Amino acid sequence: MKIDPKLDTFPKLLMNRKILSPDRPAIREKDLGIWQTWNWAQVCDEVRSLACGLAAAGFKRGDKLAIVGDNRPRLYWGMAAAQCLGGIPVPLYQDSVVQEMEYVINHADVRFALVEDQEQVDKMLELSPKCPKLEQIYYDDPRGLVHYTPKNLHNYDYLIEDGVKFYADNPDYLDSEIAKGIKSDISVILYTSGTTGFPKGVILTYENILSTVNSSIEFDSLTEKEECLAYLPMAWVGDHIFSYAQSYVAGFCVSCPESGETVLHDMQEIGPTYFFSPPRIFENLLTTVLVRMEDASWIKRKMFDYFMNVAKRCGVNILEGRSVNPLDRLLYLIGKIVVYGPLKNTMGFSRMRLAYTAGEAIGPEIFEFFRSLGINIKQLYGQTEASVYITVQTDDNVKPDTCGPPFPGVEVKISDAGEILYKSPGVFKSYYKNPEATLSTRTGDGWVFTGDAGYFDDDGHLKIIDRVKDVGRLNDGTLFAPKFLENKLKFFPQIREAVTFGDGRDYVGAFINIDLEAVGNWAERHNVAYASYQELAANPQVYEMIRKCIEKTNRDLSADSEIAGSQIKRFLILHKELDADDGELTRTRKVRRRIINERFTSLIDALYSESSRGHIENIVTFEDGRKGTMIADLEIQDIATFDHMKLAS
Amino acid sequence: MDTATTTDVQTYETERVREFTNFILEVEGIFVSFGGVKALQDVSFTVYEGEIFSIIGPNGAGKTSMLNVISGFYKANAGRITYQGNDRTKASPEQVARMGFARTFQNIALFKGMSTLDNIMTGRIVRVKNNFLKEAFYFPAQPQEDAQREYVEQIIDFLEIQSIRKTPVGKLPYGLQKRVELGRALAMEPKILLLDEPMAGMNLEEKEDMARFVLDVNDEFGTTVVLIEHDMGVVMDISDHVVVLDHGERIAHGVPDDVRTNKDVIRAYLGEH
Amino acid sequence: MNEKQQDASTNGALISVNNIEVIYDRVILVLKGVSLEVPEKGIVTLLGANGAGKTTTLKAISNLLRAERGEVTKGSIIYRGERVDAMTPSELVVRGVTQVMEGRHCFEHLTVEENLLTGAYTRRDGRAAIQADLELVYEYFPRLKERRTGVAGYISGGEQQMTAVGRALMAKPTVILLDEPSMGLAPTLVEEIFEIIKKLNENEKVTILLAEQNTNMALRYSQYGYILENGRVVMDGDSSDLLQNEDVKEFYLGVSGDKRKSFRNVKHYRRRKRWLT
Amino acid sequence: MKLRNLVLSLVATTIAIVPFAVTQAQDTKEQFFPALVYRTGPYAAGGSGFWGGMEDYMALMNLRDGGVNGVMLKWEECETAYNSDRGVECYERLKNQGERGATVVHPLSTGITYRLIERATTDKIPLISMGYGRTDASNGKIFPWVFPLITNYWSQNTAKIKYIGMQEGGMENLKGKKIANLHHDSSYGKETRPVLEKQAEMYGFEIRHYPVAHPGLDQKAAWLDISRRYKPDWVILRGWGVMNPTALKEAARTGFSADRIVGVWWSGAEEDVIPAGKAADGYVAAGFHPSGSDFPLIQEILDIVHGAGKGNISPQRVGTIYYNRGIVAGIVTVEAMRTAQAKFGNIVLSGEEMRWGLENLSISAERIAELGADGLMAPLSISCADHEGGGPVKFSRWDAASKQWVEVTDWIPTDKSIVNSMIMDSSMAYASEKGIDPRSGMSMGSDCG
Amino acid sequence: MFYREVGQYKSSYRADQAIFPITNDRIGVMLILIVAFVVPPLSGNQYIMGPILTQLLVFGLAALGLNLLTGYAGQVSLGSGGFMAVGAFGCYNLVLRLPEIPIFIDFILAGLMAAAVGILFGIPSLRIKGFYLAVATLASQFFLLWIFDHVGWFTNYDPAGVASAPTTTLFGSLAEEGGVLGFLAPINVLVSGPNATPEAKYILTLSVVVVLALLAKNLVRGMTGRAWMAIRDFDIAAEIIGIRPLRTKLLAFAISSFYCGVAGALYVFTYVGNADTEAFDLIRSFTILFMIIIGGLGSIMGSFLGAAFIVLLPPFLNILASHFGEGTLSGATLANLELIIFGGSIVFILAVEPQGIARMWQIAKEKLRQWPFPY
Repeated sequence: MKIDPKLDTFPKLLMNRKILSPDRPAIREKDLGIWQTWNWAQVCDEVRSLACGLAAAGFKRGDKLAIVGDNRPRLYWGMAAAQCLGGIPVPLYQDSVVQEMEYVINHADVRFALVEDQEQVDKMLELSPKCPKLEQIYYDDPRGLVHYTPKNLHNYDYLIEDGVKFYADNPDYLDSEIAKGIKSDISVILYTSGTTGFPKGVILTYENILSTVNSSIEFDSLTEKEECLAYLPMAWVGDHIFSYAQSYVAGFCVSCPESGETVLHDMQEIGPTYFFSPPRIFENLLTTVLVRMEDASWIKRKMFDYFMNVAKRCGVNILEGRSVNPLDRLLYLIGKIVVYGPLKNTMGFSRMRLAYTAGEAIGPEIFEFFRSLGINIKQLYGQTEASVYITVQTDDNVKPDTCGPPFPGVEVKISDAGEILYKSPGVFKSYYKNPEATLSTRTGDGWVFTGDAGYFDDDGHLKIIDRVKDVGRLNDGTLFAPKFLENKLKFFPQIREAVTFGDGRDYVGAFINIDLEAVGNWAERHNVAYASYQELAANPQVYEMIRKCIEKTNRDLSADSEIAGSQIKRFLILHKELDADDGELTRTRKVRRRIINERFTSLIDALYSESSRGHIENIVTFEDGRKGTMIADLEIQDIATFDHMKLAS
Repeated sequence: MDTATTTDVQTYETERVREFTNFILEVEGIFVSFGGVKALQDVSFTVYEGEIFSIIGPNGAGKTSMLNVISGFYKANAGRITYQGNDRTKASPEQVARMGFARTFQNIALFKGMSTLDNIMTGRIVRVKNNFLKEAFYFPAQPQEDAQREYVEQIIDFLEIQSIRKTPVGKLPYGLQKRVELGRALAMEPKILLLDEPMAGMNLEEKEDMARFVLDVNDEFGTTVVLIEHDMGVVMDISDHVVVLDHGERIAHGVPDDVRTNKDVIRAYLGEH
Repeated sequence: MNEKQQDASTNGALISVNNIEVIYDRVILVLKGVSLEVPEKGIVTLLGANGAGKTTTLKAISNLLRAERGEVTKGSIIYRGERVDAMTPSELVVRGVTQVMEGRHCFEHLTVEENLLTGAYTRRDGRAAIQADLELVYEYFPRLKERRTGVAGYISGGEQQMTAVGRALMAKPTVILLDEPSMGLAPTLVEEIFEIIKKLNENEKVTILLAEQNTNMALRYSQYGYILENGRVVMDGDSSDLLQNEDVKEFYLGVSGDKRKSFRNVKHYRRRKRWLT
Repeated sequence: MKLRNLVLSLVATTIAIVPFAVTQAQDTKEQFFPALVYRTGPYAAGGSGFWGGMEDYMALMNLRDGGVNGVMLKWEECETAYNSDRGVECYERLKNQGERGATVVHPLSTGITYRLIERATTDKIPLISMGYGRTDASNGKIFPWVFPLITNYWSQNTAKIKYIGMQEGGMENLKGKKIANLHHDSSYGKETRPVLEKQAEMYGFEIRHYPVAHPGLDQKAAWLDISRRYKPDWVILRGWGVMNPTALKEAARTGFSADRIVGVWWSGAEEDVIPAGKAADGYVAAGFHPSGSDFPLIQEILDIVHGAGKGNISPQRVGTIYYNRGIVAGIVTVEAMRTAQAKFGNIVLSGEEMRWGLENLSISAERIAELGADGLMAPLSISCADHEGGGPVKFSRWDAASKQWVEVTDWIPTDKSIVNSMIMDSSMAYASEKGIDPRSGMSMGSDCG
Repeated sequence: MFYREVGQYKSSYRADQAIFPITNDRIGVMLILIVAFVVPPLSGNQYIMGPILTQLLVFGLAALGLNLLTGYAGQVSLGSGGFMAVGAFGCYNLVLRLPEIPIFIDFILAGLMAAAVGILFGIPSLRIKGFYLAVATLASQFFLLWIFDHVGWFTNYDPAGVASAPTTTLFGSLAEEGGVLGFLAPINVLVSGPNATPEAKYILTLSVVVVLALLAKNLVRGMTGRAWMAIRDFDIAAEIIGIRPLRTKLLAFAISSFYCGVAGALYVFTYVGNADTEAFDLIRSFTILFMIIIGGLGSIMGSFLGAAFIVLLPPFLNILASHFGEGTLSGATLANLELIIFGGSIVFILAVEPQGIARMWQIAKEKLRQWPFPY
């Protein structure tokens, strides 16, 4: 698809959509029981009114509009409206606590906020005394807000009303403002959650985003016929690119689910053709499939196992168009009718043309499972700072353990320390109000440090090992890549989260979080009584099960001389689930090692002592924000390790 | 699990300003008896338009009988009921419904064979102009049906029961059934909502939810709510006025704070509790 | 708490429910592995929200599930060391397990006394013994004696509840499974009923398994409690401990710190704490 | 009960249900007869008895003679349960079976006969309603495919009045007499009301009708009225199935003498009287054939068919009224077949050819004797205009002690003079309502004009 | 298993409330309809078209009528046979006396007559319920049949009380050659009487039944149906939300009787060709009640499934027996065996699924949708 170079901002693209494909659906939202749909013409008008409303309220070029809430059409329109006026949308994670929001709103000099509902309004009202620059708060859903009196709090409809009036009085104002926009303008500021310190505001210009988006549309031949589900946080660059930028450029329709709990069901209804997700969604889906199959009748289970084997044997080859013997092809066809098709149907994957997984490494088994079903799922390596795309797998050459070759227009190199660097038109302008960070991340000639360690394999595919700073060495000098080990462990459905230790130590130790759904289901089937996560985690049989998983990992590790030395010697199962609310994980569920090191010191020490038990006391946060103390006494077990030679013999 | 609460999330709290001017319902000197048993004796009270009004009293005090008289099920032996200034003492339940009264029952009176959606849709029957011939040919009736559906969806959204929209109500847990019944009543766009123990058999969390819904109905639709409830906490928190019955007689009538301290009430109802 | 549970299985509880799973209509999973113990002559209470599985648990024990298209698909229920899964409700009544259903369920066209006598239907020990027990019931429920000739459909809710409990007593039960005795009753009456339950337990040595919404009452009158959520036991402990537990206070007693929360100030988006997931 | 058998039969069923055009390759010539039997339901005795006789007779032909002139007889049963809808279903199921389709159909139920008249006419399959069915169908000009053979309800009724007249000492003595017509309240039961009324006018007796609702168990009120208030001289019992013994018992209870009750031939089987016990003693019923197994023909059947273990009914029931009615039906059917064969050759006959056989059927006394059925039936002659043949009626009295029917009259001829004009009126009314032109010419050289 | 529902999202209430919201179902039903309209006539098999399919359709329609009343509105009736008779004799007289009217309008008029009678006999439903109402409707059954038996006018004074369908054409006599509507003559096919082809009769019946079934579905999914179900499930609650009990019940009686009436007319005109009151006796009423109990109360499809069970299973067993049992068992034993199996399967169905075959089908469908998962 050729994009008109004059359309160099989203507002211009949007206005052009009204001419290009006014009647095609632009956005949908499951609301009041059906998929409410707006076509491009309606979206255009809505954004126009909204922008005029903002203008009437005094929103000026360069002003920031905070966007907080679940994926809602009106919030997306808010972004476009701000951009129309030369303003900058600043989407925030909707589940952030007040303190986190307060930081961003102050740091980004936000004057206006468009939020979803009472919950977010409450947060805004709570932080507003400490954020003097925040002037106006608008909300989408008036539920529960009847008696709210603050003068600067208004309904979205109020904004539109003002906008309509403003437009009648100043019919040319908006068009001229849109025309003023140029490609080097700031398009959006996205705050990265960051594993340490305060979040950083990544400034992306229209040029950054549009250049990568244009390449990506060409790369994957995206058309206006794609169906896409917007369910990831709006503050995340992935959602911004896939649900906003690409949609505006390619003209495809984005669907917003009813609520977080209904995503899977909504996905089944919509049947996206284009899908983006971090690996855990795929992991969860696979776990659900396996768990539910366990409860199926004997015949169905046998059939499932048989055809999954067939798929394992030939599914990927069929997907990638390689030659497959006719019998297998026939069996696969039958399997498609009785197993793969129905499975894809229940997962909502039937129409999937292209799926991406990124953010973390995905388990090869999980990856292969979906590919063998005939779903074209690919891996991508990207960053907010790069407007996502760094390396992407191509359709015909997909390897489960790499991230593919560099994306068109992106240069990638590996530093001497093993760190990955890249350079591309999508590279961010700077961190907002943080020149030091900008300097330390991007070199003068445009190379950006990713902080990830990796290397290119013989085919030129990038392989990520871990964060550069997290790759360490055991005392005997063996390479220790904690994330690599943890991912290997997390590929077992029973293990939800794992944290490994080893840098500067004699051997590798691990904390394990069991997967409550998978292990709970197992417990029910084996008549193991448990009343809580804690109790289940402490069960000796569960310990035995996890020990076997780790043993298997060790056996795998022993096959590779490079890492054979980093086999796991001791482990314990944590009494609580690691939680973003407690700061142990990031919002995207990455382990925060520093916090864990601080918080579980006593347990780590126990791992590296002779003791068979470890004691812990710590504070936890509940979902409603309250805190409590947890005390636990946990068992620590040793695991067998394997010699590199022994396996080879 | 050993946990301790340390802090609470601060939330924005609002003060509701309540001013009432018009009576919507006036109950005067109602007597009801069943074969010699006197259920209600000379009960009078008035309900303001837009308020939350509670009827409380011990079991057997005549609360439900009172509600049945208001909703037209029982005919009062004597007395008068005035609605918006008009005498409607003799109206039948169905007429009362069409006037703008909706009620829920203590023991849930849902249509068990129908889905949540259909149950709430039945509440729209009073508001529909379709006849069966139009419906049989579907298309003539369809715009109406869509409009009704949209209205009902707002209620479903309001009561947060989207996920059970198509579930047969017989399969729902008790708390949700109560919510669906409230939904059906709301679908009638009532002026007065009569709730017979909406929180009976609920735990605290569910009571909080239900209280929230009652408050929201009152706030957002301006519906007058007449409530029978046992939980004094709920009644005192959310009511604007309270009438207390005992053995079919009115023993107190007023704002919650006055009623709470009324000697008769304490003796008859609250006991030492 | 896990130790406590393991102990209970060895000390010969009267009823022990082991990890049962209940599916309704062949598709809806209601109980997802519930285990509990009821010691002889004890009062044990099941707490939890509506739909948590309290009633289902009681019905699983009394085997009334089948009537509602439910079945126990996993786990076992042991009463006096004997598996009762395959018995009919009436066989269980003969063995001393009687359930008082939620919502009272009196025969509304019969008088109070007739209602009570239906409870003795399975007994074979003669008219005199039954008459004696009838007097006993009246002793506990003097209100019923006053109303003995009243038709059950026209007595008050509290009296109906008493009739239902009295009827259960007429079967000379070892265990009464009591479902929501406080439902729809005024506070004084609730207190009265619980007092009677306590007396029954003390004087007649009747074991009681109680399902209640009224957490405060239930914990005050019972010795041990289980909290169910979403078809699982999420917490259990001695009732006195549970009463002091901060979470129970917060979520079941409505007391936060020392202050009672006002119903007016509950936010509708309020997210709830869940013990599981 | 082997699984394989079950599977095979399921397959066979499927084949049978779907395309009926599929016919088996046949080596032998087989004439096909649908058997619309009823072995269940309240009238099972009639259905099983009749078909027992008919099938035994056909079996005798096959076993003794190797078929009729070399054409084997083949039949297939279809259970109607005396239900009209199922009768239609059976008819449709079986009508195209066999090499040239169904030969003739004996519905053995007035209801089913009515349902089938138009269908058989369209399908060109003769419908034999021997002693039942639609009376005015005796007019072969209007009902070319329906054959109420031997004697129809109205004819029978005239014989009955004649019998009563005989008992009263002459028809002139009927004047002023009172007759009650106790009938099944159905189209079957109501059939004779017009003729009775006409005869009442003619002979000056009084007639009163007493309809009895199906199934006829409740006759108390009717009999009280008959015995206590109306006090008729005679009662005509036009019952069916369980109504018959009930009537006799009620009569006895109210003190009405059984020998003043004259039954029609659907009220005159052993099954109708035995349950009434002594109450039935002396009761007289009409018949177009007697009971008994002493006839040489029946002895031969017992010998050859039952002797070979191929009987279609328990031997105890051989010789009962219904059984013998089946034998007579067999004789008439086979003789018609022979008649047709004489014209068309010894081939498997089509329905049309069979009709020619029926319309030219003539069974003389000699032929009857030759068949070993002397006394079992009266001589019979059918024409294309007269599909009845006007056969005479015989009356028998039930002897409760010996449990036997005793013939009390010889063949009493029916009163064609009354019946014929009525048939003509009724059938012409039907023809005009339906827009049927009376047959004016006959195919295959018949004399109907 | 065959369900692929992904991507079938609804963006309007109309789509969401469609009769068959799932595309697969829609395609399936379309296919069934096409097959039903095309295959039997092409096969030319009279047996399949007549006693099998037409009978099924006629009784399915009657069962549907009763199901509207009993299954949806909760009013038990034993008068369906009587209402069928009203339709049958009403239509017979219309055709006989006013041959100008097109036959399908006769069907409607006959249905309206039945509806009027239905309203009359529905009046007691305001005060009585359940078994008592069943008994009251029983009276209508007896009364109506008595009238048709004893008032000769209804059967045009036929001596045996048999109403025999005259030869009729689709558009009536006015559409014959030279008539006012003569232009319709080429398509004015014979639809009843001896010379009407089985194909014409079958297709007419099928069309009438399909249209009426569709209308019934529309009714029950609209406010009318909801009002009925409300009355059925909880009459007091229904009244409290403003439903007028008498009006709602009488409407149910009227529409139910309308359907039964049309079924009765079809019985005479396109199925058997003639009828007397025996065809609509009490046993018929009971049979129709059995159909909806076995098929499933409150289900349009259940009415037809139940009719299929009651109407088709006996002949199927009979055919099975005649192939299987030939030569091994006596005819009487086989006949009784059929009855035993028939009765046994009724008990079996009701024991396995008291809510009838329709519910079984629904569960099976749900399983297929969840496939390969158990839930």
